[in-house]
Amino acid sequence: MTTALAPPPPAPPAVPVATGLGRPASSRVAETGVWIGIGAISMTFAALTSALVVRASDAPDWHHLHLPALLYINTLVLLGSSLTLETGRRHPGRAPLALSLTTILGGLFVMGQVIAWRQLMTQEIGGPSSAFFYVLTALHAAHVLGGMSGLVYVRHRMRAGVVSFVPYNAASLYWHFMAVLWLYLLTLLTLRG
Amino acid sequence: MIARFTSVVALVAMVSGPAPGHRAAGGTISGKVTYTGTPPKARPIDMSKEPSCVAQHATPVTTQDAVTGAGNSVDYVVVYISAGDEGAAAATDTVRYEQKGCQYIPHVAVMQVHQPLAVLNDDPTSHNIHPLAKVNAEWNKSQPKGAPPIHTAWDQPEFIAVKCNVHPWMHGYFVVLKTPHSSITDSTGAFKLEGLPAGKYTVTAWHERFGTQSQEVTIAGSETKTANFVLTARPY
Amino acid sequence: MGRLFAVVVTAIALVSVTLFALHTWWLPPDISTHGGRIDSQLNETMIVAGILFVAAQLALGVFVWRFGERGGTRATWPVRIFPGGATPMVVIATVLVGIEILVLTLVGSKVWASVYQSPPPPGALQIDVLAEQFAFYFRYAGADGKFGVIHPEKMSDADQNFFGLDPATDTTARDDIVVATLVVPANQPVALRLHAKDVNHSFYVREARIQQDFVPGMVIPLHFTATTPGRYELVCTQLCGLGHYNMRAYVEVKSPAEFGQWLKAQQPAF
Amino acid sequence: MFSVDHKVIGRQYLDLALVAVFTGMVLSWLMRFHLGWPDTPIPGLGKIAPGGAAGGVMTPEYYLALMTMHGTIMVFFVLTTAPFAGFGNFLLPIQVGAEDMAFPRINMMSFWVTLVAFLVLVAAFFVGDQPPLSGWTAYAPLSAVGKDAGPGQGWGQTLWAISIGIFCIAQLLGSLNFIATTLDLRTRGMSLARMPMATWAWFITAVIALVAFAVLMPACILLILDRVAGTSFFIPGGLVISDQLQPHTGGSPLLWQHLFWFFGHPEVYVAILPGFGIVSQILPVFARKPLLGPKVFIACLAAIAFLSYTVWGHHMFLSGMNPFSATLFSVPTLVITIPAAIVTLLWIGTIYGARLRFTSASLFALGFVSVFVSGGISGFFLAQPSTDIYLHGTYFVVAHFHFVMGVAAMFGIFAGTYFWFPKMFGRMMSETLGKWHFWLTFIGVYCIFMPMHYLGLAGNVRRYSAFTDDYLQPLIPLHRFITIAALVTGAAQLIFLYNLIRSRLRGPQAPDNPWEATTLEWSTSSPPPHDNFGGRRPVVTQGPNEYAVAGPGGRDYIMQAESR
Repeated sequence: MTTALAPPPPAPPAVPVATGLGRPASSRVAETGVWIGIGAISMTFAALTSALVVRASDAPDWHHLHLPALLYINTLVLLGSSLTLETGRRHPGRAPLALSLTTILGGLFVMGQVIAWRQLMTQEIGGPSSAFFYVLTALHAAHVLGGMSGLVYVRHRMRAGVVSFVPYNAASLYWHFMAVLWLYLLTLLTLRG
Repeated sequence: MIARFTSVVALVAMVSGPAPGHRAAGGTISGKVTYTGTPPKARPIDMSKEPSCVAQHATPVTTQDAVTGAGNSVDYVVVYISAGDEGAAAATDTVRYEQKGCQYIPHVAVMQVHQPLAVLNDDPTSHNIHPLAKVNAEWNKSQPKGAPPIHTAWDQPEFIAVKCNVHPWMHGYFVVLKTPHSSITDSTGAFKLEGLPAGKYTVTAWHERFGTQSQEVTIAGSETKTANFVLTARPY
Repeated sequence: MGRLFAVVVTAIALVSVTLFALHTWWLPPDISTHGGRIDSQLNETMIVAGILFVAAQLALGVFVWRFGERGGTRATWPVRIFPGGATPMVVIATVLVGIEILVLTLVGSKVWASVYQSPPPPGALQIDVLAEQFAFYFRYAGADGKFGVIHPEKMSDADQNFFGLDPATDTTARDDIVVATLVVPANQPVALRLHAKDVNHSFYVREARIQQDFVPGMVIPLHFTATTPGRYELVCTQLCGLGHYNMRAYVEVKSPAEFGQWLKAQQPAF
Repeated sequence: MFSVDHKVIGRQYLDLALVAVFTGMVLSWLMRFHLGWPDTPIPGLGKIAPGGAAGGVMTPEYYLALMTMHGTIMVFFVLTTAPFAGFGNFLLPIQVGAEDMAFPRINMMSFWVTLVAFLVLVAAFFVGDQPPLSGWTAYAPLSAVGKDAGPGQGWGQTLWAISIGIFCIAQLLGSLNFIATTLDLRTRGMSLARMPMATWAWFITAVIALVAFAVLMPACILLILDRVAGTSFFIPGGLVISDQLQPHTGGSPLLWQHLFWFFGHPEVYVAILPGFGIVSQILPVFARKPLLGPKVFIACLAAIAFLSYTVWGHHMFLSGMNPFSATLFSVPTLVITIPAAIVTLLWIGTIYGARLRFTSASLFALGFVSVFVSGGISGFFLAQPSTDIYLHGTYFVVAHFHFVMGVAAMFGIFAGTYFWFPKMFGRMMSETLGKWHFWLTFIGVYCIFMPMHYLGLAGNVRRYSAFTDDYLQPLIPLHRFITIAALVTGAAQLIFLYNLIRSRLRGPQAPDNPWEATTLEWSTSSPPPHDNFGGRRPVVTQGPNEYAVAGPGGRDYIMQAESR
């Protein structure tokens, strides 16, 4: 098995890493970046939430959505991935393993979401509530994928021998936010979807 | 205006039928289209939003989607050969479709597949031509006053409703046929299909509101056969 | 250069304000009962805004004239700070603009409320307005005083069934009167219901000081009372497609007697 | 080309804006010409657009397409990219004493993504049937239902939505950098209180942009889905368009308007606040005295930023939303004039007692104050629902927003260009040409936009490709006057373009600090080295406003990085 082709290390918005001219990567700027990103992402989902509330009110065509049960399993997977990432942060020796595990769990989560979409497609065709379901979950999944590429990047840097937990912490912050965001979306879709 | 109107109808009849010089050959199917039932009232068209068009009409204009005459005759019925003349040659003359006084002249234009069509704007105002094609490609284009004609053609046979969005009362039809043998009924409901070689034909009469009817007619040599159609009219 | 700037700014301010003040281009005379309040609100705003505008431009011009270097030689006079620093600026702006806002809001919201937040007077003449690309149609209830139900699937320009009526089953629809000119009686309240058939449109009659969007999926009420008989233009002000510029209808205000005659002379839609 | 250097990226943004602004200007020329002389063919246009302008006379839909493209290009690709992304990128890191942006690679991505968005928008001109014509506000359902709604509602409109969605991503990345850089990468001594006014403006603008574009992006996604996936977010049921009953149900057209204007109004401040900062930085330099009330200025910026999120409904007074909310939206709209008025008075007060030097930069800064006042005042009429009843949808609105966010922002861009060009390219611009440019432009814009107020008062409706209504006939001469003014003023911009190109190639060598200014960018060489300060990060000991003081060497100013 060849491992020569390492994934290219993009600088995703998810986990920004300072690479300024000769500036040590240990500045707190990565974390600041993630906090700003969290602000913007929150705003995006707030806008979609208000759109959902407006669209759902007085709409004769709004049917309550029966969420696929798989979503709850996906939720557990995502929460579990947050836990593995946190373990790595507390025990630096296990950090590389934690990163890999978290990435895999993140991948499982996204796969689970895709399967849930397919289940929903067979259950219900069209309908505004399912349209919102697809938009919200797809946008969330895209952000999770961005976070995964960030995790891969942090893992890659560790392999390159850079001993710094700043990007790790920034990545964890983002990843935990993804979990919180998902819990929020699940609640929203259960109550109003 | 009336003179111009009839000349255009004649022109369309000419280009869609065989050229006058070849009149001698073949048989003829002629007849009359009438209706039973109650046709809708012809309603006056209120063009007040476009004063330049109001000025072109001395008497109020009425709708043309169901024009009937004495003896229950029906105007603007397209009678054509829907089967039996496959492989007939296509016409190359240009069909003219004019916008004048915020009306389409003629109300129904018959043309063959790939036959050149020219849409003209004679009005001192801007129109948009919007053929609501389903089989062919739909288009929607403005034609400002004084703009050059729009030259186009249709690829598939279809009855295409034409509207002008700027003047919603403007409404007409492009009838795109495979056959060169077609005729539009006049104000007496009469039609005539000429120059038909010997053979068995399906003759179809189509009206935008009263529907479609067909009958079989066999032509043996240069004879004239009669085919009358009775369409059913509903008031609404 | 400073003097030139001062002269140009002053000239611009004075010419602009003069053309406003002379009413060279101005609103047409108002023909509605509510329009007078809108006009006086507009006039008040115009006066205050005009004063603020001229004051600001003149202050800019005067200061640039007075404190600018001349003839390419560097100015050497001692620099002075505005007396009192930024505080007077904050106070002036807050107090002047604040009072202005307070007055405009108090008076203006009353004007707005009188037009848009009050129900139409009882007995107002009910008229349906339908906006479509690119025309307006108007519907009166006809002899039975009842409007036929609107069925979007029946809407067709080809049959001139602009409102989507179903005369075959709906007898109240048969006598509805549908016309392309809005005819209203003078000095009688008119209550409109705005329907959009396709996209957003807007109802704007400048003489009647009235403007309101049509929104697809919504039926928007609007009411006014016209006072002066005459013929006015109703135009669309919301971008609706290629024919937007040509989307209009006429509004005819007739005396109540003439209006009655006109209504009687109208043919029912079916 | 794919540089991560913020200075290169800033210049790339400015170059893009230059291409965009001349494109947008040519579009406005065509529109203005058509409005003045609707039946006269425009030479060559028939060749460029045989479909839209056969024989050189444009169709109504082509006019609307030009209008849509003009608005979209100007608002997004000029007024956002030039004063904010362009100047901000070049100058913000230098002004805070950083070597680069916080995330240089993200910064680079933000520019290239912007370029992609621009190319997608330009593609809408050529791909498919017709360019989009729903205006820069793209109101649904016209923009959402697709081809049935008429020309320009096919691929062109979809590309428009995609382009704007991409643009949002780019600006989110850019804003993230601006905020993080300002917060974390300030050099030693550069406290928030010592930050230059322009830096403050870019920082606050970035905060506004971050929230605003984060809302527009999902709105664009929903619009695209309505167009291509058959969803009904913005399209209600029972619509009959061109005799076709639409297969949608239950959507809300007002939802698009709410989302769009929640972005749209803050976007106005994204366009104008950098101008505030640029002018507040330039005026003291040429007045040779400190800005009056810098802390008040910053507080006003913050107040405007906050209020900008509470006023979007004033675009929708007549949209059919609840009339009670009109009053609610009217109040913050009027209140926002207080900080704007304070800022204006601070500028005028700064000129009081000054030793004003007249350069192209200072003239444009002074002109900015004048046009901003002119544009701001007319807001009083539109902020009140009662007067908006008459003026909404007329040329009065066109005059208002062109003055306040178009012309004023452009004056800020011009002032910034004349001011920072020596720093950017190490060469001086021609002052003679610059002054000609100023006078023609200053008088020109008043000739164009002041008469539009009169048109609006006479009830002249906007977005009309020709004036066929009876009551508009007497106004056509005024339209012709505006058209001539627009052609002349536009031609004056060619002087600017010539000056830019000529000076870039062979302008005289620029000294490090030609204007005797204090901020950090003037402490380094012109143009600055790759890491901005040649390996030594400056230590800041002064505020940005140290003018009219006894400086070292008999100078009347102290630079931020020197000691008293």
